[in-house]
Amino acid sequence: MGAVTASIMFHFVSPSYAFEDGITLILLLAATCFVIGLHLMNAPPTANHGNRLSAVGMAVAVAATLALIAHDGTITTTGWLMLAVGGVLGSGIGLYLARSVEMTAMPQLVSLFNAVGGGAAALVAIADFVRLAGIAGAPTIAARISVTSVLDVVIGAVTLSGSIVAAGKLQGFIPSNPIVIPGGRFINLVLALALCAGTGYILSGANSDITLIGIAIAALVMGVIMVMPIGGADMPVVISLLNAFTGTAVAMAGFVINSLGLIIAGALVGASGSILTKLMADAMNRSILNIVAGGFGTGDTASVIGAGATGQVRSVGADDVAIQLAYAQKVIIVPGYGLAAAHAQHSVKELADLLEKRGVEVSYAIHPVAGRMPGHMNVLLAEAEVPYEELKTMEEINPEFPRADVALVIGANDVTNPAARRPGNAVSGMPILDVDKAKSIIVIKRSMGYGYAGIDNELYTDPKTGMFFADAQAGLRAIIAAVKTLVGVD
Amino acid sequence: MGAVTASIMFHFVSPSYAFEDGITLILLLAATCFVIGLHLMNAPPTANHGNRLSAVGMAVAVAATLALIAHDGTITTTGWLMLAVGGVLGSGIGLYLARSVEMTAMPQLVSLFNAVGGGAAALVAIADFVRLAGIAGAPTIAARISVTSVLDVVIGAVTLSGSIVAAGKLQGFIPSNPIVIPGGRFINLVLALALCAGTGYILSGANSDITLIGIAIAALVMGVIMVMPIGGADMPVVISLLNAFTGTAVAMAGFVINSLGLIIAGALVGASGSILTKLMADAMNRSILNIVAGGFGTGDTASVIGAGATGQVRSVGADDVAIQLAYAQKVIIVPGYGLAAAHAQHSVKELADLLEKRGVEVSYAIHPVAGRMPGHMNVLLAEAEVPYEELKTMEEINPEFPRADVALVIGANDVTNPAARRPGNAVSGMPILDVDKAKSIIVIKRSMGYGYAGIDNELYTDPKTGMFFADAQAGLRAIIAAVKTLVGVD
Amino acid sequence: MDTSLITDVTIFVLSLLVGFEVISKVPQTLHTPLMSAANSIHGVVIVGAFLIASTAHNTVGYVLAFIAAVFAGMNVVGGYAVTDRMLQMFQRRPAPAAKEATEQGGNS
Amino acid sequence: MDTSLITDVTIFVLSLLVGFEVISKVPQTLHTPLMSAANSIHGVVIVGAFLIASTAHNTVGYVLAFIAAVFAGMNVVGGYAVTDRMLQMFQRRPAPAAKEATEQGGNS
Ligand SMILES: NC(=O)c1ccc[n+]([C@@H]2O[C@H](COP(=O)([O-])OP(=O)(O)OC[C@H]3O[C@@H](n4cnc5c(N)ncnc54)[C@H](OP(=O)(O)O)[C@@H]3O)[C@@H](O)[C@H]2O)c1
Ligand SMILES: NC(=O)c1ccc[n+]([C@@H]2O[C@H](COP(=O)([O-])OP(=O)(O)OC[C@H]3O[C@@H](n4cnc5c(N)ncnc54)[C@H](OP(=O)(O)O)[C@@H]3O)[C@@H](O)[C@H]2O)c1
Repeated sequence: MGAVTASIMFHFVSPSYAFEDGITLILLLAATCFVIGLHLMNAPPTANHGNRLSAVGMAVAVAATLALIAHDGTITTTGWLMLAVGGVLGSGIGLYLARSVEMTAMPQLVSLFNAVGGGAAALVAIADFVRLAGIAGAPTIAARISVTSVLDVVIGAVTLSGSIVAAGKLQGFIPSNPIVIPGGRFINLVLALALCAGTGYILSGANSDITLIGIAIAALVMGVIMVMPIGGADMPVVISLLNAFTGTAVAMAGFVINSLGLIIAGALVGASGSILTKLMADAMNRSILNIVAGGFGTGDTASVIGAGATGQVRSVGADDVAIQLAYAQKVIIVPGYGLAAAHAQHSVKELADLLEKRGVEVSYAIHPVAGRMPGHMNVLLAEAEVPYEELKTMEEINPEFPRADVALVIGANDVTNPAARRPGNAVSGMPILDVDKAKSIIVIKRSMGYGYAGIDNELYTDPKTGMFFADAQAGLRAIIAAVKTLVGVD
Repeated sequence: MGAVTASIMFHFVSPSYAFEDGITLILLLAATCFVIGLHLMNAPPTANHGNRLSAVGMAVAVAATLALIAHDGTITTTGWLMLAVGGVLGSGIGLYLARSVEMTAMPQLVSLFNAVGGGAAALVAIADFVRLAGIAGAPTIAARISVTSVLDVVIGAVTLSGSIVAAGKLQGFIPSNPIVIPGGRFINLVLALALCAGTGYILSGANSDITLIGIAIAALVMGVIMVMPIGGADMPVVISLLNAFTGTAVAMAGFVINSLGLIIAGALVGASGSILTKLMADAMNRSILNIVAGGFGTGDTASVIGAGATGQVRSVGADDVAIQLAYAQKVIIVPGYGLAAAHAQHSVKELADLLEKRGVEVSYAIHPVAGRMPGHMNVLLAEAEVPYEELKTMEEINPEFPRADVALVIGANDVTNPAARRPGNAVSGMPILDVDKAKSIIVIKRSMGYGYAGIDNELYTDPKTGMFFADAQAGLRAIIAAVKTLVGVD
Repeated sequence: MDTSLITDVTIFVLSLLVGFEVISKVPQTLHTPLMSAANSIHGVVIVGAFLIASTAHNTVGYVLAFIAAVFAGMNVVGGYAVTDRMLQMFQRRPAPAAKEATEQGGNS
Repeated sequence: MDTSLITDVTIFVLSLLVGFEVISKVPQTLHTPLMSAANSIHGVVIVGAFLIASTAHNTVGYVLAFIAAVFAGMNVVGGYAVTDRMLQMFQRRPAPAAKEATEQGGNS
């Protein structure tokens, strides 16, 4: 326990225990709010309350911390200024981005927020370390502090750069296909060795803040090298994993500055984030290791099937589609990433309304990994006010396809690819929507282009299938117009 | 924190922190085993592993504690003797009872183990308090210790006596019907006041161990008064509640003797036990408050319906039953408490085998609260090696009753009572097995006696129903013999 | 080890949260075994009973420690044994001799 | 308040257990909002950023604290706001005007 005693001397807290104990209890209350909040978020009806409760807990934690700082009295006026201006500025940016971003860009925004969270966690350790190291004649920083500082900095920095790359891939300013960095493995090895050396040096008792910053830079590079070779399709899982990383980094920051609140909330996110990552990977039929190893959906995989499969394609026009839909009994709409990319969610709702007015039974087949993030289609269609009850899960809707007159596939590709039923290709084993069982099929997409897995889709060459080549938004508008003109809805 | 400093002086632990820290970590590991064990127990296939893992954790915790005590060196030889002889003796008794008890008596055994657990928790606080109070010239015992001591003693003592009464009601040496103690409310009030006074006296700084023992005695009486008015049918929920109590008492004991292991494991049981109690009460369609308020199934309730309903009863013999069963296509067996009471699980299995050999389709309808504890019928029939797949839950089996040629009700009563579908009686609102929808019904029971709710069952006067008045065991043996003789199975 | 009251309370609260969350949608079949399992876990009070014995230095102390040890021993060993016995019932048995009679038992 | 390493570790482990248990069978629809919610919770690092600001006494310290505060502020406020926006999608809307068109929409 000698280590602890040493660290006490250099710690920033005042000895006024009673007040502090009160603050700790309040932080514990806040953490309890986080837990109950997450619990409530396990089910749709209570999810909203859960998030609000969690936010209340956060507000309480921040207020308590401000009270503690004021009570402590060690803060300088400049310190207050940094804290206030920084906090307000950051909050403003966060709020603006959160409010203004398009629905389809949410995953990359979450990734960005995660990046800065990891960065903040790393900075906390760096700032504390720099401060401790700067105290003249200070004894060696206790192992307890230095070990957790290094962990915090490494995890936080990897998260910072890795999450930015992930966001970039989703946003498109970094190519989303797997980018294998030449010599990546070698660079990683060198960096890892450098990290170990630096850590050893710090643990040997050198209060070297430069070394810690060097470690941070090495970790930043590692984050980039880690995420670059992973394909964009796997990004949501990667973001979730990095989210769990940040939680862990925050917990480490809690060890560094001796804050139970940070330890609890950080560990909570570290663990729940890991479980969530596993659930997400399971839903995509992938293993986390497999994803992090990277390379899914490379050009290689595409060429395996991409060769000869292209058979006869039947191309159809808006009028054909309109008539087919208007005289159907039962239409199942299969939305995919293309719907999101074209922002066509409102149009699809309008078309569905039109059809329902004519007495057509319309439902939506939601594949768990359609789009680019789990729940993507739900979020999107909910935005367009599609009734929750019309959204059917894969398990619910698959038995209904044989009874559907038309399956209307809008910008979906991989999730409908019958190749998934065969082994040996990039989508093998993924559960798919049984679109090919419908009586007839219409596919709206711009070209014969590939989906995320980068392989051909035999559905498109099925004799029952009509391809309507158009941007999802433009195509739907054309169909709506055609339905109105030709069939003459009141 | 002054309180803590004071308590440190009188604490039994040595200042050798490193060793102790190691022990604390081992206890934390043990607690983690408990958590993972409980987690695994949420599903049947892993439940067994869960319990074993938990047991391993416990063994580790005990070993670590023995190591700590040996390392501390403050224990006397007599102390070792008490510890060893007491531990071995208790373990032996526990093991013997656990091995030898009949399946149907398990709930009362769990209640007994719970009672002694609560007793042990109370004794820990009492012993520690007596010891501290006995140190000559000792300062006032810290509020932190005395508050938790009182809580531990009160909760532990209530559990001790309450659980024994609960066990007694299930075992039958205390009448299982609700016993309203004359003036119970008044006695409770007096006891509560006495408790408060005693607590106040102790908190005022009097190191009075006599007062603490007085509090224990008052709590013991309260436990009896609390459980006596509750009907035997509600006992499983009460046992589960008292189980959660013991957990809390153990956590309090952890505060008293400053053992993180006890705090963690105790709180774990306190919380998970509460959730479990709620789940159990929900399954019985009762609220916990309602149960603790008591009086369910009193004579009053019985007389409401018990009056005129008794219509014509058709009595049948073993041969009738045998022929009906042997020539049926589909038989649904409805086991109830009487099957357990008569230990007839093996006979029912034998009869089912006999029928299945003849090609009759046999399944078992398991009502969630059939018998005297949740899962009672499953445990019982599993003991007789009835295949798990033949046990159908209420939801699964209810739609099948109309297709059943014979519903064979063995010692079940309340769970088949159609009166539950009407309001205004003791079983109103309880979901029931739709036995009355079967093509014909046979009921094996000894008399027209009531079930736990103490009311008439209209099923018995249904024209489709044949009553075979016999002890379940004897009746089944007679039917088996009759099937063999009359129908002549090879 | 003496921990501060505040950390003890923190640990208590966190353990409560773990307890609340660990029990999710248990099938009713498992209610009794689960109750029994929780019952065995609070048998950890045996640790307390042992520590009490380690500080006892007079007759009253010895007697109390002895009774506590007996009680806790019953709780913990009996608890695990009885739970185990209940759970044995859920095990898939590897087709014992007694199974022969149910050969045509359909889905067994 | 300075707590001992051992209690910190205990609290860390217990919080991990809570985290593991609190996420149970979430419907896939909620995966993204839940990820976003967890993301907001680690925004609690803002507490750390503030404490760092409270001990900063030179330029380097101020700059680091400032950046940390900006980052953490973005994380926490943006995180909750974006999660809230996602979850708004799941709310039953009280039949707005736009609903008129779906009158015969069956089960809506
Ligand atoms: N949801 C998740 O959590 C998640 C996460 C990571 C990866 N993934 C992966 O993403 C894939 C999702 O499958 P998916 O069927 O939804 O999508 P997809 O297989 O990626 O196919 C999307 C299709 O939409 C078309 N498209 C693009 N922009 C369009 C526009 N503006 N208008 C019309 N069409 C457009 C594209 O074809 P054209 O270029 O010919 O138009 C493309 O073939 C799966 O492989 C899944 O594993 C999902
Ligand atoms: N499972 C639980 O968790 C639980 C817990 C608490 C309360 N309860 C309550 O217990 C009741 C359970 O319903 P149930 O239908 O299983 O049982 P029940 O309603 O209590 O009826 C049992 C019947 O079995 C007959 N019986 C007793 N000994 C017998 C023997 N040796 N041979 C043949 N028959 C015998 C009795 O009639 P005779 O005397 O005429 O033979 C009695 O009517 C419900 O009211 C439930 O709410 C259940």
